[in-house]
Amino acid sequence: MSVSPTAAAAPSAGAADWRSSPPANDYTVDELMIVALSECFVDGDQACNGMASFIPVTAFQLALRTHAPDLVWLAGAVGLDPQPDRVPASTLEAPLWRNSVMYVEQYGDFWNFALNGRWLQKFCVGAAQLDKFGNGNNSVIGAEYHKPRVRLPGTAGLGDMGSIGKQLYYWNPNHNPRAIVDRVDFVSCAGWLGGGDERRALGLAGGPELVITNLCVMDFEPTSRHMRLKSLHPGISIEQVQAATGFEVLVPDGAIGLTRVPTEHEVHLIRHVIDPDGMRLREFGK
Amino acid sequence: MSVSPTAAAAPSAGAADWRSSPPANDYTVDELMIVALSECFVDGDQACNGMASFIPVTAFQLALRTHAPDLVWLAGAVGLDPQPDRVPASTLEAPLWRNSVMYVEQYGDFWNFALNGRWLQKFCVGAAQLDKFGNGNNSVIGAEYHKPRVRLPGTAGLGDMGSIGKQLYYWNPNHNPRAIVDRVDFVSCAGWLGGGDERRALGLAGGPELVITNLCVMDFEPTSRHMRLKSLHPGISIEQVQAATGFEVLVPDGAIGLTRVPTEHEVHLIRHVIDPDGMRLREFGK
Amino acid sequence: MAQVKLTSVAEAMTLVGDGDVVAIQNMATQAAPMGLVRELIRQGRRDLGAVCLVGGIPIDWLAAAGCLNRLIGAAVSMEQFGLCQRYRKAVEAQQIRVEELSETALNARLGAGARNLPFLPTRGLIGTDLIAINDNLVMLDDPFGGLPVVACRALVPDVALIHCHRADRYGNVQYEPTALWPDLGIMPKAATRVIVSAEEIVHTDVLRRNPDRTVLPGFMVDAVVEIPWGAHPTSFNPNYGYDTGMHLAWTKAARDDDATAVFLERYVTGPANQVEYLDRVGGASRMAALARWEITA
Amino acid sequence: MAQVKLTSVAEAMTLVGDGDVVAIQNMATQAAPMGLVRELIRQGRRDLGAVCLVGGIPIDWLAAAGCLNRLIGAAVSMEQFGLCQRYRKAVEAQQIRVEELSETALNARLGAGARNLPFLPTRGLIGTDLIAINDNLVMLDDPFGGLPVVACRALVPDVALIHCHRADRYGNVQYEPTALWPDLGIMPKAATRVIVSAEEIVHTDVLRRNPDRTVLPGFMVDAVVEIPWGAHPTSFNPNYGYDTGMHLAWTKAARDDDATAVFLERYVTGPANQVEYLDRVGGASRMAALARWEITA
Repeated sequence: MSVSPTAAAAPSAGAADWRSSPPANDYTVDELMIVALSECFVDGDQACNGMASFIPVTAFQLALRTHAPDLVWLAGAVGLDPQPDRVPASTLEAPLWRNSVMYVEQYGDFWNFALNGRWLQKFCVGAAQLDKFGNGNNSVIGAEYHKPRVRLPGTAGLGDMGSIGKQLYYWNPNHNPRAIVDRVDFVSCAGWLGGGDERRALGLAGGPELVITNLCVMDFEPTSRHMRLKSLHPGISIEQVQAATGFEVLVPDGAIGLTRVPTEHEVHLIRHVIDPDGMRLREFGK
Repeated sequence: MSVSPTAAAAPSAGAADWRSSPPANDYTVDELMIVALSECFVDGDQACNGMASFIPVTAFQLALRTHAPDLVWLAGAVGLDPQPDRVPASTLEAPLWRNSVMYVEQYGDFWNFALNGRWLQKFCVGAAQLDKFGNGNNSVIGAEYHKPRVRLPGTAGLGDMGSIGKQLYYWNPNHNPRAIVDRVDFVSCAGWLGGGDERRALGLAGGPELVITNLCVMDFEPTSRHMRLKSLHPGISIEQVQAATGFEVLVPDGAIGLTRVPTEHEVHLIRHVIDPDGMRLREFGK
Repeated sequence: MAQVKLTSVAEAMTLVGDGDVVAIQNMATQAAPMGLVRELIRQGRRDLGAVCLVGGIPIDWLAAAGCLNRLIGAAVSMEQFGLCQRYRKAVEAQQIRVEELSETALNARLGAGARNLPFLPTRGLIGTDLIAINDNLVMLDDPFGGLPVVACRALVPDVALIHCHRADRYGNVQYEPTALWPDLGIMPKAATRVIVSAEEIVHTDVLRRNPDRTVLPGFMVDAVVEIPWGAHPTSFNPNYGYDTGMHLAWTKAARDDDATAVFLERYVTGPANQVEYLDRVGGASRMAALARWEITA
Repeated sequence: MAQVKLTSVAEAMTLVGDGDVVAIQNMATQAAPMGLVRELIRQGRRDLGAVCLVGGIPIDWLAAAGCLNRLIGAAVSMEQFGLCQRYRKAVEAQQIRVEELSETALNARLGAGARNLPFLPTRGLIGTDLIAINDNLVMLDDPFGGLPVVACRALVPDVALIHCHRADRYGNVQYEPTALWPDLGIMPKAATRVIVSAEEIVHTDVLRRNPDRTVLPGFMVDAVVEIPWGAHPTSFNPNYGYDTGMHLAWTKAARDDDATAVFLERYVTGPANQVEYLDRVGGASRMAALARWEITA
């Protein structure tokens, strides 16, 4: 038997630092969003990312290096537990899969894992349109599907992930009323559908959990399944969120918390270890 | 480009010999059966074998070395176009797959090929019981399935191959009235079912073509789909066939032909090149 | 993904309970997880259901030891070594009930189980007598107006038992380039729990050299055990061939109740561990001969 | 199996007819059979239906050249290089009609086509608006009383276009150990005809050294063509990365009709063969840089 005694310790290197690190003074909103998303992933979760998913990819790697060393990351639904040099220019190309433990074949294997309710519990969704019940749209803008005003890329894996029991985490770096809308023009990712029990009545487990934007974090009120403010990013007001949203966001009674500020250690990891080329800023049009 | 100019010529080495070789004087019945089965396979066919299939495996290799150099052999449903040293002790173990061009994975790939009507046109069936309409039984002997008098190995791939449009070639080295029966106790391989149009009415293409035994070759009368004598092995009489069969075999009008005798070249290939260890004799209890 | 799954065979096999449905990798004389199966027998597990594509000697030993009361599979045979006689007798005595499926139907049942679908269809089996006697198969019209199919109900085994060439302590499983039988392709993905024995436990970095050879991710595996020669007396290509002498000794012993009991005590329940087992079946020199594929007559 | 399938790209692409449904291997910026696609455009094929999981630049070039009138797929995107603008405009102008499927639904349609089944089920898409608008999808009750499924009608493309690392003259196709996208796993098995381009044509004996790497048997392949750098400007792992400059040049040209026409003439219809194409896109020095994965910004 040739197991190295250091193998188990390796993934949690630096674990001591992250708990005691003070809040950063110079964090930016991309880092705040990444930290907020990272907190959603805990030891034992399995997570994968799709195309152009710089914020989720950075968040997975941050979680692996801090509170969730036993998170299982299936990079681009292809490379298991890879060791990329840094976040590359594509989140669905070979540089991300460096030193993978396994290559997962899509037709034969990936969907075996994904469709099985026990594996790949959480999925991060980037949708062109997202509505108050957490339904996503990457298909078409306009009233008639076959006469679209705007043809979007297409549902890809979202049309599956929304329906097969996953917990959905939406992220959007550009919170605006055309992106976060009252009703999507077309449902290409099933959220809470018409709200209330409608999703469960169809036998669908899972569903939208959180929405993380450049302004705030939102969840869904458990009875109506209506989008609800959970925390404001520092410096953002309820009014700013409301003005940027295409419907009236629910606001819980009492004080609204602030989204946790990244620590110095987290900022260091994101900027200098995980994504030194700043690929995450591409999501902000930079 | 690195294609050798000799590549295309290699499979047909010896092609000149087999056409001009005279009938052998000292052939045995195993060789006669192998030659008869070999003639069923022509260039462009794809064929595979299952367990304990020494006669089919030898027949495929004989066809490849004589009249059908472009036959595609998927050995044991695993190894494509292998180059075994000789017929090994198992027709479903690694020595058969020596120098394969491809390993076919069973769950993901083999049944993609087999279920698709365009590939793997012909399948050789060894069945414990075979009836007058070409139905096969490898499940149970006895009237009640769950209280069997004899538990046979099970349907394995026959339960598929009989139903998915293949042409079925039965072989049986021990023609006797308990093996070739009026009605099988249990249909685990679909033949012509109750005869006539019954198979086609279920939408099943393909079906039983030939039965090659140690006494004769039989086909199925095109209207009734009843088993019919096609040729007698040299030295065998109609009466001997009838006595060894559990129902009245149809006999066509006119003279019954003789099964073609192996040539000296064919006997040489079988005995000294393809199966020098005589593994084919295991099917005759030797 | 540092959750350690490496354990002892005795500990691993406590993941199997009496009455469980146990999917067992095997093809006639190939690739059975024999070290795991022997431990099942040693621990005296009862009323098991076995799932196999084509089961061989592991099914016969489990039947001989009285561990099985049902089987779901396409065939049971040791190919050149004939039918499994103890299994056959137990079925004929109605001690084991058989759900007999074609290969596509078994794949469909397991495939539906893996993918959390209620069923998958096949066009195999149509016209045979195997559909009417099986509550897990039903004819279903094509909603698009084509030919009907056989709907095969999802099967989720409680446990899958797999043998592999190498694994790491986290349960990532690798195979050498070789024929992959359906058991490996779908059984562990359908089962609720997965137990793996490996010829060798290696550092994860060894697996990273050939990520295309990893066939199961650690997150699907519940326990991994190091058992060298763990498929003996079945073959494990390319490492070693099947043991002809051992198969013949078994088929001879299986004819007689007393000889069967002696055989099982000597080779299955008697040896305290894999080292003792290997000593009793011929030790290092015999294993070396198997590695040269010399014992194949 | 000596039937020779090796031919020229011009001859191979005559296997595609006007109006055919053509399945094209591709994933955003990866592994598209670009040499074959450019020849389709050069030959002026019309009214094609494209099938892709996630189509990128080949779909945009086909749309720009007016070859497509329908698309069946899960997405069309060049990932970091954005949406395919010519495709998008053609859809918005109702020149291309889209059948949009989730990944499991596309796999189910192709899987049913490969296996000669009338349909395969999925539990994806339930609750979305994509079912009601698609005649090839229908809700179906589970005959065993469980949850309903989405039945996905079999899809049999007329032709599949595949690029691979190596092949022999008989059409046996090998891939290097790398990520395998679903297109390769199922598209060529579902299609009536299969055309393969290979980085290199080798002697069959080269394939026999690694039979586990052979992904398509020669009997499934109708034509094979040698096209080195045949996936350029998409990536072909591990041989070379995608060409960032070429993708950016295209996204810039695609904004304007005239610039699009100039681009297509220069890079697609103009070059008489692969050597001329490679010269125009930068020649040997640029290919060497792509082989080092240096152009990935």
